[in-house]
Amino acid sequence: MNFLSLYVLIPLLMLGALWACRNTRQIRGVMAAGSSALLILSIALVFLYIAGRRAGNTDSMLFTADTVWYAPLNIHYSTGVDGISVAMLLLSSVIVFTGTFASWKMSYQTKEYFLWYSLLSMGVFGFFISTDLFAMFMFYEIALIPMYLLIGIWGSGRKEYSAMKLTLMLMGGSAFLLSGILGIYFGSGATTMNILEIAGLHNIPFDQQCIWFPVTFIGFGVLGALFPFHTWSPDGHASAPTAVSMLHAGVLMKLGGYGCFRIAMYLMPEAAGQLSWIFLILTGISVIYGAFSACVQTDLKYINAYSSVSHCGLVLFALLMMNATAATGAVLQMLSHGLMTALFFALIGMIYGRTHTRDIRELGGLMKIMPFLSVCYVIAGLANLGLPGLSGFVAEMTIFTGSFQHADPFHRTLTIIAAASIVITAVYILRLVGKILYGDPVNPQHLKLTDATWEERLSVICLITAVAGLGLAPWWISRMIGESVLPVISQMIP
Amino acid sequence: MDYSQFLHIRSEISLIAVIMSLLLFDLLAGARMRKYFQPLACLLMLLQIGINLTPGRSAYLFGGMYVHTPMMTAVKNILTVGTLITFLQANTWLKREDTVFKQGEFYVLTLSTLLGMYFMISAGNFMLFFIGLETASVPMACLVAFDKYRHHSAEAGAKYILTAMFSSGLLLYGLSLIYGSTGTLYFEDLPDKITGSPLQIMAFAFFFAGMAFKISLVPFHLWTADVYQGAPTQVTGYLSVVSKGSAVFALMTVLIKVFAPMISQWQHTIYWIVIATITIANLFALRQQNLKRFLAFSSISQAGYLMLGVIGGSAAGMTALVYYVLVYMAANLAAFGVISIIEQKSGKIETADYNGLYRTNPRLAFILTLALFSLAGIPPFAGFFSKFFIFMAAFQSGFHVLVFIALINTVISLYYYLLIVKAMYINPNETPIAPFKSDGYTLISLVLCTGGIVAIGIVSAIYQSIHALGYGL
Amino acid sequence: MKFTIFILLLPAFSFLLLALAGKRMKPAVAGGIGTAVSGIVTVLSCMTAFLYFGAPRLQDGTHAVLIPYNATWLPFTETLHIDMGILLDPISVMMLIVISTVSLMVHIYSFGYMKGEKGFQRYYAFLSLFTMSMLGLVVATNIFQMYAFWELVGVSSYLLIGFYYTRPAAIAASKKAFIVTRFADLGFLIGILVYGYYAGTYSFRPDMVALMSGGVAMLPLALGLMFVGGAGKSAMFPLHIWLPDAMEGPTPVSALIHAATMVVAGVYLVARMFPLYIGFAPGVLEAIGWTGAFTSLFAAVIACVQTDIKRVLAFSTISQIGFMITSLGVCTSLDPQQGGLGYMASMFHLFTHAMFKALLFLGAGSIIHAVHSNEMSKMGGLHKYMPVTHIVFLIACLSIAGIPVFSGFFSKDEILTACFGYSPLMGWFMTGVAAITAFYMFRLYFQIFWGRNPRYDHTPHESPATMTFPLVFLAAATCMAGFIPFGDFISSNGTAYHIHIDKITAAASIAAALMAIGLAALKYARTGPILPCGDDLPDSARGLFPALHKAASHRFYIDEIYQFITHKIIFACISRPIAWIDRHIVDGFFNALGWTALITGEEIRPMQSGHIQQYAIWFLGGALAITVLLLLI
Amino acid sequence: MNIPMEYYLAVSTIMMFAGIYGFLTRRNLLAMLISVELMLNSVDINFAVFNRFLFPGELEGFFFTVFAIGVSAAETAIAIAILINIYRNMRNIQVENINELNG
Repeated sequence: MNFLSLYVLIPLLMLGALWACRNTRQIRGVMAAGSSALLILSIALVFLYIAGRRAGNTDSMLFTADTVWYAPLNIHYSTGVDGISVAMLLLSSVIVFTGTFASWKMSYQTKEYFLWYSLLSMGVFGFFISTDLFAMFMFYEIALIPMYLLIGIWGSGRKEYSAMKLTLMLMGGSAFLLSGILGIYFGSGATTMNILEIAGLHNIPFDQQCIWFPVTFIGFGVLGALFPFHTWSPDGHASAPTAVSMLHAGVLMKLGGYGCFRIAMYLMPEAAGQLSWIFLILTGISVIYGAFSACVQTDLKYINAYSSVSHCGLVLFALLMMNATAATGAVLQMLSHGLMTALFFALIGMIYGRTHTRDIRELGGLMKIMPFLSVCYVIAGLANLGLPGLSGFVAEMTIFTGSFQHADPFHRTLTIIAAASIVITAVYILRLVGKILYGDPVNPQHLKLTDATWEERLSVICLITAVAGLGLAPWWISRMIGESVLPVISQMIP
Repeated sequence: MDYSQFLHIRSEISLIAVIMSLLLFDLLAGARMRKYFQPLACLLMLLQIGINLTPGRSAYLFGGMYVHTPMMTAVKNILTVGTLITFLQANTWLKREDTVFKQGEFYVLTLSTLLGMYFMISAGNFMLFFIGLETASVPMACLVAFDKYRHHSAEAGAKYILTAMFSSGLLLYGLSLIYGSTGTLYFEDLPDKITGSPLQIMAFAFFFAGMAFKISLVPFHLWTADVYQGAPTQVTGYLSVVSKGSAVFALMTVLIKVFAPMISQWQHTIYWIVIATITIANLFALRQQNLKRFLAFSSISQAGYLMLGVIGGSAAGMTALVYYVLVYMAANLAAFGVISIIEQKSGKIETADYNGLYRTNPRLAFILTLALFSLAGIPPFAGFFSKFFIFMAAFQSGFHVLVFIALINTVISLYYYLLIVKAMYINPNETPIAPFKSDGYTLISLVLCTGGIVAIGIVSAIYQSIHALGYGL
Repeated sequence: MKFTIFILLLPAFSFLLLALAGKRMKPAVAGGIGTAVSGIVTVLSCMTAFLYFGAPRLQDGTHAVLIPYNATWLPFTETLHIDMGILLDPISVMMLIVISTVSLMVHIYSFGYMKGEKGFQRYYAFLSLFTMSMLGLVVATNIFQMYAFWELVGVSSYLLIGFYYTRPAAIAASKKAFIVTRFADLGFLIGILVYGYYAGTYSFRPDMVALMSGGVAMLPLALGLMFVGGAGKSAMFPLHIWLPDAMEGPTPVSALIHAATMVVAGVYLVARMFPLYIGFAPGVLEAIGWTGAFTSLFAAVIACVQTDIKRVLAFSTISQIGFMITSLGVCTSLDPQQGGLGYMASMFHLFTHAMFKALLFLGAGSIIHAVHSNEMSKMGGLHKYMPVTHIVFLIACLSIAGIPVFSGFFSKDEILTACFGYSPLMGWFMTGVAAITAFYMFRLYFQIFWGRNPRYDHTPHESPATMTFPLVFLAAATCMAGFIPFGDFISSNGTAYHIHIDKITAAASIAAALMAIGLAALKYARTGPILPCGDDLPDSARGLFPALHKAASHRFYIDEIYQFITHKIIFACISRPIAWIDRHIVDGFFNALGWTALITGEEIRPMQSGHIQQYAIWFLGGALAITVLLLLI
Repeated sequence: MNIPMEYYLAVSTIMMFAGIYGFLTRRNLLAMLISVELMLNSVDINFAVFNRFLFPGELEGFFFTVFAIGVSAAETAIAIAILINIYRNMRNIQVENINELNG
């Protein structure tokens, strides 16, 4: 165990402290302190990591530590980070931090809400720091189940249905995933569960890979909104409370992409090469299909959820292109999509909290009523459609450039189709912005509403800063990720 | 004769001593002393656990009639802990007017079944095995029919005893065929003579059916739900955990020891039975309103998962199986503990009655949630680990598709477990169950179970100590 | 040349400052900061031009290409990366002058025009953003940097068109502008990707080694796709539809973005890639030329029948950009003496057009400011009320009509010469379009300043000095720009080229223009009886070609076609079905799985009948089934 | 006279299946109990016969029979106790009446 375990310990401490809390003020104090601590830890980690690389450390993972857990089954609690996980940890802590402030005013069963919230974040962090198949899977599932209660209790709309559907579909995915993990473990000779060691062994027979790769990929793909397993996402996001949507779309869906890359593709590169075309078609469909679906939705959250389907499809799409540039783009896209979709959901939550409707037909002229939120919404929209200077551009361009390095017509066509999504994205984003922000207020009741409060501003500004920071100065993070995808990519290119 | 052999059966002897002392206490204690019945029983159980924990070594006793291995002692100990927890939970129920005068019978009958299980597990001969099995099941019928003024209890008792007799008739018939084709009933000698002839196949099928009845595998499970529903809740808990666990372990030892030459046959059988059990039980559980009935189907599907540990016939499978039984015991007894205390205090047992429970009785609701999550296999609770390990064991033996089907079924099971969670946390209710205080014994049992649910998985020492016991045949 | 970085940084800084301060800053302060920054940028640009062109030429007679800054911004692969930097060559320096000057004028002008508007600070913030992006676009050192700023100008255009965000027309127009150009940019992006792959770099000079290994055949495709992006920004047919609608923005914005600077980005793009077009894709270049020619005619015809003065100007812009594009397209070699003249002519026209078209728009703004309407029918006889505006507007009209002395004559003459050099057909065609240009411009001029004199609600009056100063400045520029020895600075191969007027071409075009002006005067200059406001003008063209007139006033139904494609096909036939399929088939499948389980669970409950004997039958059946199973295997 | 083993086995098999048949068809719980007893007794016969004819030197089968008889007696005792209880609760012991627990 090393300092990376703080990522699990801090949420654990938060759980304990929340348990002891007596009133809302204490709860808020604990959450603010805990999430800030996580954010500071992540920022420190970024610096430590970069310093470690500067110092010439060329291991594929830094800060590795290993504690034997279940010796007979080769299950260890082993941790380590590379550029990708550092980026994901940063993303997660930013979103946990902002999500805390976005749900600052939570009044119904506050303590329970934050308990589950902290448990969820523990799962997320644990997943990203782990390098052991079992531990990863465990943290993955820890992150899934609080979702049921968070949506079911604190959600809105058809919350029970959505929560159940989301949980069951994701658990269905994890059924695939578990099979895949077992397949990998036994396929590689059942000597270790450590990803790095399995990758080092590189001994899973090809015919077994051809079974376990699709299984694992679908397992993670369900969470990564792979067509046609994405249908939990619109309902789930629509019903979830603000911070949960943020965390779910912002971080949890990234678990899917990260897992596909780190487990499915890293450990079974030959099968990935052989079978990528199937999933490329599916993800290609996701990209376009999500974007088109978003065009005609009338619920703000549904629009964003379909947009997430499209963008997360792009993540998997890029990963399957299997070259360093596209993979870097995929990670950047995870980062970028995580931040901007969290921003979106935060804003939608804040608007919904005031107007009590998310139907775009009942909204209008919000720019006049709540200028701060509206401007931020426009910024989020622009980030979503890939405006240079914001994060979306960086990620998408890296993906398209990377994808275009394949010269065959199949990959080319798919790349062009995927690139077409940026136009459709523009269509639905502008439709939305034009409809709800511009124009005159449609509902006179809305004129009384107020603009954002300080904690909402804090949360939103924090996210915008991250989106713009990534968009304006992408080189360092792109390099950091680019170095880290190489070990994985080099496995795939014989 | 070497009398030191009796030292190796000290578990059974001490258990008999416990039974005898409780009988005597029941007989002799005055009215004022009777209120100490429960503490006494629990203390004696603790003593029994202590005796079980004394280190021993593997031994073949009494000419191979009785086998003793550390693994078996561990299993017995797990069952004993389960019994202790059941005793703790029985407090409120046994204080009831119609049961208070016969609480001695409850302890003695329960311990008699436990004794039967001890023998069944340690049997080295089909005769001892059969006697253990019957000792375990005959008093169980009395326990099921314990609430004799309650119509449902009597009906459940009748169903249990009649189907049990029917199944033991068939099991015995199978045993007689085995005896006829081999000429011996000693486990040691049997494998050499088992050839897989049609007669032996038929014998195996009948024997297996009889055991499957105890474990309640589909299609031999039909009594389960009715009996679980009708029996007093404590007995149901005991039946679903201790009785089932012992039967699975005993079946595994017999399959490995006796039917080793027929391994492909019984793997085939279990393969289909597991699929049928998990799927059908899950489908049934989906629509249950009565919580005891619901838990009955849940326990049937859990039995299917238990069989995943058996199917490989490997050391990993056995370790995973014992571990699974332990974890399952903690979770299921926690669930039954909550349900029984609520039933005793409010008389409500339907899912709909649990709506809004979290508002009135948050602690109980929380414990039940943990228990259900553990049963569903959600980390970080122990159920996740036990499920993972048992899947791993089955997977290792090459049953990939079976594991996958079982995994898909966990999704269905998650659905119905979540229905209960949903009822407690989400569903609105005008008249939720009123807040109440639980008695101290129940609280202790629930704390024990909750501790188990949380700790058994994360603390790897427990699994490793079971693993260290080895194959344990 | 290190100071050039401030040309980009200052507007960026000003944008951030104004955007973050928002309403906390007084409008005057915000405007002051924006204008001051713009002024500094203009000074810096002029300094850059002075230093750049003042520096001695290289031995081959060209100006050195300077790259004072270049740093990798986003690495992709070893060879492919987006750099951010500053590239100075003749055309980028020229563009710096154009953009900063017009921008400064618009900044000053807006003080008067936007006075008292809500969101004054926001307006200046957006102007700064636009200025920064446009400057970044022209100094881009590589095609991807260009694309990035290209997108940014698109967004600032979107924001400025939608400045009056409560007006539905403005919202729709901004959306349309963004989406249409975005669609075109998709072509640009794919073009860039193709280019990057085969040329092995995103810089403007392809890696010849990489290119020769199989990429030459793909380069025309890449360049053609890039032109699609250019066509979108520069409103070439059929992607022109957004530009007329974009006039919903404030008029100074139209002057800056939709007349002088952003819309010529497509021209600039082709000019930037010109060596590649000539070297590898002459066929594409020809197609570009014809596209430009057709667009210029098409837009000119529509301009003749529009009644909104800004729309007339918008179509006139499209038509003039068509001239520039044509001029580039007719080039056949890099040598300005032999078929490369069009390059210089195009840039020259870009320069002069920026001045006079900005002038026209600002003048129109001044008129609208006075009359409070865009409709020509509500104007007339304004020469009495607005003398300054009248004079400068006339200058601009003469310039665009190609009357000598004014700058438009010189540049247009070069274009026509280049067209004649390409083919007589193209030459006469463009001369005809030039004549139509003169006609509709003077139709506009006469209807506004002469003609009938409608009853005004309040007497129009001349605009304040903040507005007239830019007008006068630009008018002066329009008068003098033609005498700049443009060819000395810019030519297709970089060497000095001395402009000489081709007398026959000039005579023909002047004659045609004069005839057209005469016709317009005949038709529209009559001082008739004063009619009540709102009456449609009698338009004799309608009598001559009723079908053509109707089609032209409906802009040849292109908008309707787009409307049909977007709403009827994309929304109704793709998006809605997909959304339906998602909810009912894909999602329905998973729901059906759940329902099947639930229904099966309900249906099999009779199996659990409660009858012991039935249980026993199952039991026996199970045992027998196992026996049979085991016996069979 | 030596009766061959098959004769005994035939009897025991017939008893077994008669017991099963009775269990499945009788409507009275007591009759069902008797049928089960038939099944158990057929097993006893089996054990004794196998021991006597196939493995004459040993006593395992006989012992098993003895124990089985004891066990079945215990079972019957319990069963009858429960049936009496049923009778007390429902006033009859028809098998159709004990199906309240179902589904």
